[in-house]
Amino acid sequence: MENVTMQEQLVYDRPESMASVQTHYCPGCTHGVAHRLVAEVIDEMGIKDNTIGVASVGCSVFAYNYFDFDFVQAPHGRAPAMATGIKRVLPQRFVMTYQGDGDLASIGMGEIVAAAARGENITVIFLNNANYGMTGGQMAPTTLPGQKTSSSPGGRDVEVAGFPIRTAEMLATLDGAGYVVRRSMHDPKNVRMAKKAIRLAFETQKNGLGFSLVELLSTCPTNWGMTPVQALKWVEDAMVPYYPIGDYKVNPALKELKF
Amino acid sequence: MENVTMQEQLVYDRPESMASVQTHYCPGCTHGVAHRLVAEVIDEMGIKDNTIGVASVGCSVFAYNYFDFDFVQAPHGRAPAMATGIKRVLPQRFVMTYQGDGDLASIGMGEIVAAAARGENITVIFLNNANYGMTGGQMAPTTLPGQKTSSSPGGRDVEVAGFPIRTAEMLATLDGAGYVVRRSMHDPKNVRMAKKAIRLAFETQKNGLGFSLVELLSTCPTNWGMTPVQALKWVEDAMVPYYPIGDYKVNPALKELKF
Amino acid sequence: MQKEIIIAGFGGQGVLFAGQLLTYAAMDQGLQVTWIPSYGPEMRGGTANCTVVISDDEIGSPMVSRPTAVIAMNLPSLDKYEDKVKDGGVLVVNQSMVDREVKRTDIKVATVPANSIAEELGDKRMTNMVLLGALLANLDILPVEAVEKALRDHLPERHHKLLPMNKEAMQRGGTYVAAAISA
Amino acid sequence: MQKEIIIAGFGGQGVLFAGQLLTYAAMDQGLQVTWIPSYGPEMRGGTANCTVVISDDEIGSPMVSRPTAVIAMNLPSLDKYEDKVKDGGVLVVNQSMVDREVKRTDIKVATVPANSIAEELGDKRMTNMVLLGALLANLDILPVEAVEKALRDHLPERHHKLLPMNKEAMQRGGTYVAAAISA
Amino acid sequence: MAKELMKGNVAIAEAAVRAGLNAYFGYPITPQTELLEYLSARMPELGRTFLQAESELGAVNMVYGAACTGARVMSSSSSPGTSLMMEGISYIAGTELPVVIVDVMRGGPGLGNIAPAQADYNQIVHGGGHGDYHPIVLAPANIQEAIDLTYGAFDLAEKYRSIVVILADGSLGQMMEPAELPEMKEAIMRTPDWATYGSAGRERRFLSSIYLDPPQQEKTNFRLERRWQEIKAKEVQYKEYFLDDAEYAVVGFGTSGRIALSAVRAARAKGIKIGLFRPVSLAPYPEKELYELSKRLKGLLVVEMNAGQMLEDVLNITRSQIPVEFYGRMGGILPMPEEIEAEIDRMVNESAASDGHPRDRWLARFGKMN
Amino acid sequence: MAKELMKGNVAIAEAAVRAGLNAYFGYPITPQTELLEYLSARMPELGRTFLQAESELGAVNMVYGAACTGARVMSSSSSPGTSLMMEGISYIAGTELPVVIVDVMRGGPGLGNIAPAQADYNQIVHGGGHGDYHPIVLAPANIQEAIDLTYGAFDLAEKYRSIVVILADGSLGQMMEPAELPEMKEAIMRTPDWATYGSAGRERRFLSSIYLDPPQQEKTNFRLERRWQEIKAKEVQYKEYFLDDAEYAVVGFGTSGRIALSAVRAARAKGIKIGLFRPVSLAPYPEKELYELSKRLKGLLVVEMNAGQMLEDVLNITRSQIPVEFYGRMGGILPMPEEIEAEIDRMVNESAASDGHPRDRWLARFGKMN
Amino acid sequence: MPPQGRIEVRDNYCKGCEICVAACPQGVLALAPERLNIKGYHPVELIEQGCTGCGICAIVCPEAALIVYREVKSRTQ
Amino acid sequence: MPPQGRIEVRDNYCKGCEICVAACPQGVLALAPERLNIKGYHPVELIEQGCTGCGICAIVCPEAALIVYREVKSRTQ
Ligand SMILES: Cc1ncc(C[n+]2csc(CCOP(=O)(O)OP(=O)(O)O)c2C)c(N)n1
Ligand SMILES: Cc1ncc(C[n+]2csc(CCOP(=O)(O)OP(=O)(O)O)c2C)c(N)n1
Ligand code: SF4
Ligand code: SF4
Ligand code: SF4
Ligand code: SF4
Repeated sequence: MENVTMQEQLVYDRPESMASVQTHYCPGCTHGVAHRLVAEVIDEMGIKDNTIGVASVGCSVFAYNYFDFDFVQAPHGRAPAMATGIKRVLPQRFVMTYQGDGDLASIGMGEIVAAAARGENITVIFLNNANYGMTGGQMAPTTLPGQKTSSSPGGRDVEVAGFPIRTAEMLATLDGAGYVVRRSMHDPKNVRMAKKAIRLAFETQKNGLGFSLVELLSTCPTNWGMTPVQALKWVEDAMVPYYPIGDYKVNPALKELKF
Repeated sequence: MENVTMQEQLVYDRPESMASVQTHYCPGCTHGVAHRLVAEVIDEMGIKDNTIGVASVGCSVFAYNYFDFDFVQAPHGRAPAMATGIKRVLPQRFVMTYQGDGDLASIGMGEIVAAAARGENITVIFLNNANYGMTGGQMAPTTLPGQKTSSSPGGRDVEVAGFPIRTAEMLATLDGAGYVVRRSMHDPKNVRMAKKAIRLAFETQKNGLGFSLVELLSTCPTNWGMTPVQALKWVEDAMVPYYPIGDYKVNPALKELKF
Repeated sequence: MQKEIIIAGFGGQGVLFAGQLLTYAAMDQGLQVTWIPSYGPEMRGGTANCTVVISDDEIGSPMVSRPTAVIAMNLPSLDKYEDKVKDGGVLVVNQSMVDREVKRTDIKVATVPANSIAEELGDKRMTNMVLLGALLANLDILPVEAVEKALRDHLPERHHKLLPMNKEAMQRGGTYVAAAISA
Repeated sequence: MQKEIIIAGFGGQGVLFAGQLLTYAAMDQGLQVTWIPSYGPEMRGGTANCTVVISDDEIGSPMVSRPTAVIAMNLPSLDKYEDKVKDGGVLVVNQSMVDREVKRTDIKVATVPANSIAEELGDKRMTNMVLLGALLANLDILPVEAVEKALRDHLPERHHKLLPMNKEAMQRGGTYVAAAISA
Repeated sequence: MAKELMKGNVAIAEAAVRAGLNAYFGYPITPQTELLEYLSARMPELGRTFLQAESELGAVNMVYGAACTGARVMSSSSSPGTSLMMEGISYIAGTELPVVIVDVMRGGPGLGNIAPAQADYNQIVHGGGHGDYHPIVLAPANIQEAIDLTYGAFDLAEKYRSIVVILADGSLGQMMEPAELPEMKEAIMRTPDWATYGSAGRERRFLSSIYLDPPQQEKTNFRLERRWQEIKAKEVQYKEYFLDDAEYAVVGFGTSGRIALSAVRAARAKGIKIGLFRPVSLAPYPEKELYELSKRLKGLLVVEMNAGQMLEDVLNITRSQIPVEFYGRMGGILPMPEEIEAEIDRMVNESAASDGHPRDRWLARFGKMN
Repeated sequence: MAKELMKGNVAIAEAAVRAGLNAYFGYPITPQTELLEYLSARMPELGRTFLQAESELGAVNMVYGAACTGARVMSSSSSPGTSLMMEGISYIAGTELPVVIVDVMRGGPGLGNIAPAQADYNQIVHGGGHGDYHPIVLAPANIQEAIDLTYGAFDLAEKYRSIVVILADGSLGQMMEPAELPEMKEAIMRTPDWATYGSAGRERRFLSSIYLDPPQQEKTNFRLERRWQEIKAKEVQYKEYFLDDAEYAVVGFGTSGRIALSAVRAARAKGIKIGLFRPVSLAPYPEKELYELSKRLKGLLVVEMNAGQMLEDVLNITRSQIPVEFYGRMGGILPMPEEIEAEIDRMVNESAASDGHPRDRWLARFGKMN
Repeated sequence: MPPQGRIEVRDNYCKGCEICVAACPQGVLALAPERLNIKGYHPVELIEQGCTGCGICAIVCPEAALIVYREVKSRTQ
Repeated sequence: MPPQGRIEVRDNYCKGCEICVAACPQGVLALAPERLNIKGYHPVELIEQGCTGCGICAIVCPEAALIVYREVKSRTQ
């Protein structure tokens, strides 16, 4: 005889790969979402003991506190170089950098392009929040035209400060790039898509398919002067049109993968 | 009554903007061709007194000796930053950088991307000779797969050293780029096309249409271990297929220009 | 004459502004003055504080380990600074955010329910002014009028409508005069 | 005992190799030795030279301003080094590339039509060996056999067929023995 | 002119503007960022050039380029960013260009923290870049001095075709003090006979730091050394406090110097005959003045916010002829007046410094606890 | 083992390989390039890591990353490239990692030239990066020493979790001398208790140089200073020549030291009682030894290929108790033995050094001509 | 009948950013008006019946502060 | 009849690279076998009749060492 009872099932819990500490991020900052997604993917792939993260300089400088696996912390912009050093001597490990847009697309442009061109088998989680969060909201290479920041008080004037860089599109032109996509974290659907992309990025690395990067549109409610919920809306309304969500380079072998 | 006599007409002479000194380049090195073309364009536009060149570090480090206009010399890779400094305080002057592929696409990648993204109104003459000439022929970011150099003695192994960077294509993804093309100098037709491109690059600057760059496929007979004529052939046979000649970004306004 | 005042609390409690106000007032009185914050957006979260030094001579250190007076706007600030106040100095405590007694007996202590008073006045943001008023009443350094003038001179025009409320807040705080020290 | 030899000429004349050969030979004889070139591909064009110091004691400076002996393979090298040869030293001049007389009289001078001899031998590349032979004949430092042995030991196998010609080149050069100095 | 209450970073920025700053290039870094932020509004408002560079490498080379034209230029940063400028600084020195750079020092090494420190002394004063070169280094101790030194720095730089570094620390950058601002000058664009601004009406010129021929390079090196001799003879700046009858003195620069002043006053109040010697130009260092002073003292206490970098220079200058003691705080900690006072007491009361190095004694006293 | 004739750059590279070098990251620059070129063939042949970085910034940070894992790592460069490593070096020092860096110095400042020089002494020895830190600095004077020092550098680095710099100059990199190579070791990958190589079977770890809380940073600074004290006590290296009965001595390091040896021999041959003191470890400097030596001498001559950078340290150490003279060549010029001999003669024959600084006297003698 | 669910809030992680509040399709979340966590934030809480255990709040939460449960049929023999 | 042309070679600029030799459509250029310039290179020279003054040699020359002339009809009244 069959017995049907209602049983409570766990739908979601904090991933193991996140350390049991509070973050220092501002309330509602989607750095936290990105952290969580990375941790979930690492849990699912079971590679926590096998992963080395490289934190960069920016609000995520303390990322090493929040993940429960080995971490190092790189000089501003140089995370891809440090990651390269690690990956070259430990090719069997998973190596990830976690970088902001000032870090990656301004001071660290040389290193990220070189790593991508080399097809360096690392995974880059790239948070694009359209400003320099940690130092108080200055203009980043990703700041939108007209966007006011503490170093573009009149709004970014493209005649003077130039145009925002679409990093994913640019890096996708490099032959060494195995997986380069842009995702956003402004609503549940996009968060889910972001997680899948992070998974694919790590799968790219696992399968030795070259450089992988997920650009994540992120918020900075504090420096944007918005509530967290307003900030998510601004991502959707202002950032997504300029930074289209999409796959810019996907190694065909990835499409065959089962996991 | 009409009198028909034969009169000798000057078809070609050394451009005025070239200084009357011998270059230190190896025999047959197309650095010399690029110099000549730049000088011709500057003569034709009549902007010699109005131009400031920025030499880089590489075989062309002494470019300042060969051009008859003001010049400065930049640290390795930083010519675009120096050019930016000059252009910002003297916006009415023409500012040109002259850079090799090691200089521009390796150590100087950060600066060139930033300058292009800013739409910096400068002209970049970018010599791609698939190696580091001055230091004795090491691998450059542009070295072709399998190509032997003094630092890739077994031939460039893309698994280890990664893939060559197609710089023009990459920079063309940036909104600040007004004119980004690739040309070659391996035969008369291509030299002529190269010159036109250099002219258009300076016209881009003249008309304030943003960043302009001409990538020029160039030879390094010395380090390639070829005669100058063999080297030209190698450009045609090996380099052009990997680095297609073409226009990667042309501001539409340029098409309207009459000169 | 040299007096050093530390104002400490959570970020957002108006700690830095209260210190600047004091600084302006002292400067306008022709005194030497320095103001120095615990700084940096790189230091997200946690507490904020600033040190104001007022003197009639060239000021040496802009920071001190033993201040003449402290305004502690919350418990962590009280914990941190209670022991540091100079003997015979002044400690102003925001009773609304502190649930313990002050232990020191060798200093003047003014315990002010500043949040409650500010809320009574109708604007939570007045908390710092209430405490500043209490400080001025207990430390012989500047007349309240000097601070009021500084407010007028340095508060952006668009906030001038708040001047009366600020003034009242200081007055209310000024009623919390501590008894002279026993010891 | 310490001898310093500078070999100088155009790039491509085998200047550096001749110096290395001397170095190997001295080393194999158990002597102390240093070889130092004027270096760097960043120095395109112009002249090349190297300095070899041979000694039976720890060598101090690997470069000298007044060498014991100089091989000048072309005119600029003669111009540069003639005056520097130590009193009583040796100067070997490649007559084929030099159209002037040597002025010094206080040194031993061997003037060798080295290019011509090499061409006679059938290989222009032998010029440096001819001059090296002349040096050895005029400077009491190493037996010719030591250099021949060094050639055998350090010339890549695939060039060993050239050994006899090298030997002959040195011998031919060795016939240019300068008279003892008058002064 | 009335005094204004100004934050150090802003005061330096505005002083540069008033000195005729034509162009500023910089990159954000705490605790210097307000300088950049202020200029991001102020320079465009005056029709002058402000550009946030892609990095400190970019910034220093933009300044390098702009300086070639004869324009008055400046950049600023803090310790890690300053390290990134070292190659560029060496090039600028080798090209003999006038450039002003502000370094608002923070705790290090590495990423360290953003609190005030003075541990870039060696890097800035003794050449953190390759090759022999000598920037002029000025260390303000208060906002007025920061303004005055910045204002004068450009003339100094241009007079000697030299780099001038304003070496401040995070607390000076962040603190507010009333100060007077100097007169406003138009943006300055000079046409000295070496500058490259387009060759109309004259022979073309070039500017570079390459001298492939060693004798040419040595000639340049000697020229730089001779110029430095001249600068040493003419441009020394320092401040003295209570030194007339002093038997002891504290030596400190910038913020640690001004903090020491409090300690010196306290010690004086106790009857100790002590004064303060505060070098303002760290390069050229007031060597003669300190040496002469040392000859009439019984002891010196060097106070720094580092592990004793200037200390070595003081020892060298005073030639071990009098006892020297050292007190340093590191890692972003300001020394408190009371701590310095305690060190003064020790120096005065304990018998003359025993053998060994003052740093060793300091470490023996404080290094163990940590 | 038989001696081989080897170029300095190659000898250093092979010595590192034999010391168990696991990974090399570098960027071409004359006069160091052969080191990189040699390893580009040698390392892959042994199945080890060679990577040409995108720049010196890339190289130093690759080395930084690789060192975090416990691997034996090295980078190399020459002066301008070394300047670009300053930020990374400060980070590596702040993270307390063992890393070996080779600097084959050339003429500067700026682009300068590629000829041999010693003008990075201050940059390397006194901290060209920001913050307080102390690399161990070893200066070989011949190929055998270059091999031995490089071979030992890794153990030293690992023992103290410290940077070790092999400070050579262009002529040492380019010259050939016979030398013996040490025993070959396998590529070394350690798992010390601080390394981050994946956390399997243990608690996770992190490595960083950030200490946002000043007291934590100060604690680290004190730890670094204490370690440095230990290194100073234990790791001093120097060479003495003819000093037993000497009345005078020359002090020189690396190539200028070995050149001075020729001059000292020549002077001895004339009957002058002179010797040579050649520091091999520039940091820690043989302070005690030089001081003790100086006490029994009538005069010292410092010879360098720069404008007197080590000179200041020598003056500081000898405490102006004996006359010191200086002779320097710059810009890529090697001092010739005869020139040094002439300076020795002057020191011995002319009356003791007059007042003023040895550098001033040197400039007075030579600076004018140039 | 929609599935039944519930959430647990790890109070000390929550920063009261209200992103989950805005995202909850059932509108059953709000910040606890009185309660403060150790960081001084009002943590979120379930204010009404109706949680379906869809997990959307957890998906958007930047602090991984939420645990989500859902009732499912379980068959035993 | 093809146009008549001629070239002048600035000997001291020429490095004897032979690029012009290879490029000349008429095949009328070659290095001077005996002559050396001050840099030690054999400079190029016209070895035959037939130069049309097309200028192609000048277009490819890396040293700007060539001057090219062509005869044209000139009409005067
Ligand atoms: C060499 C150097 N330059 C500048 C800084 C200062 N700095 C710290 S974080 C930061 C910007 C970070 O912005 P971003 O990468 O966009 O990350 P976010 O904080 O926005 O997440 C800067 C400029 C530094 N630490 N080091
Ligand atoms: C910071 C720095 N690193 C390295 C060098 C050495 N260096 C000089 S030229 C050069 C490469 C130049 O190659 P490329 O830019 O391709 O120009 P080419 O010589 O091929 O024309 C290098 C690495 C240097 N001068 N400075
Ligand atoms: S400053 Fe911006 S990016 Fe940084 S934690 Fe706060 S919200 Fe996030
Ligand atoms: S080395 Fe190559 S790039 Fe340099 S001048 Fe010679 S041929 Fe040209
Ligand atoms: S999203 Fe997370 S941090 Fe924000 S209110 Fe909800 S539970 Fe709290
Ligand atoms: S192309 Fe120019 S350099 Fe080459 S051979 Fe002809 S004329 Fe001479």
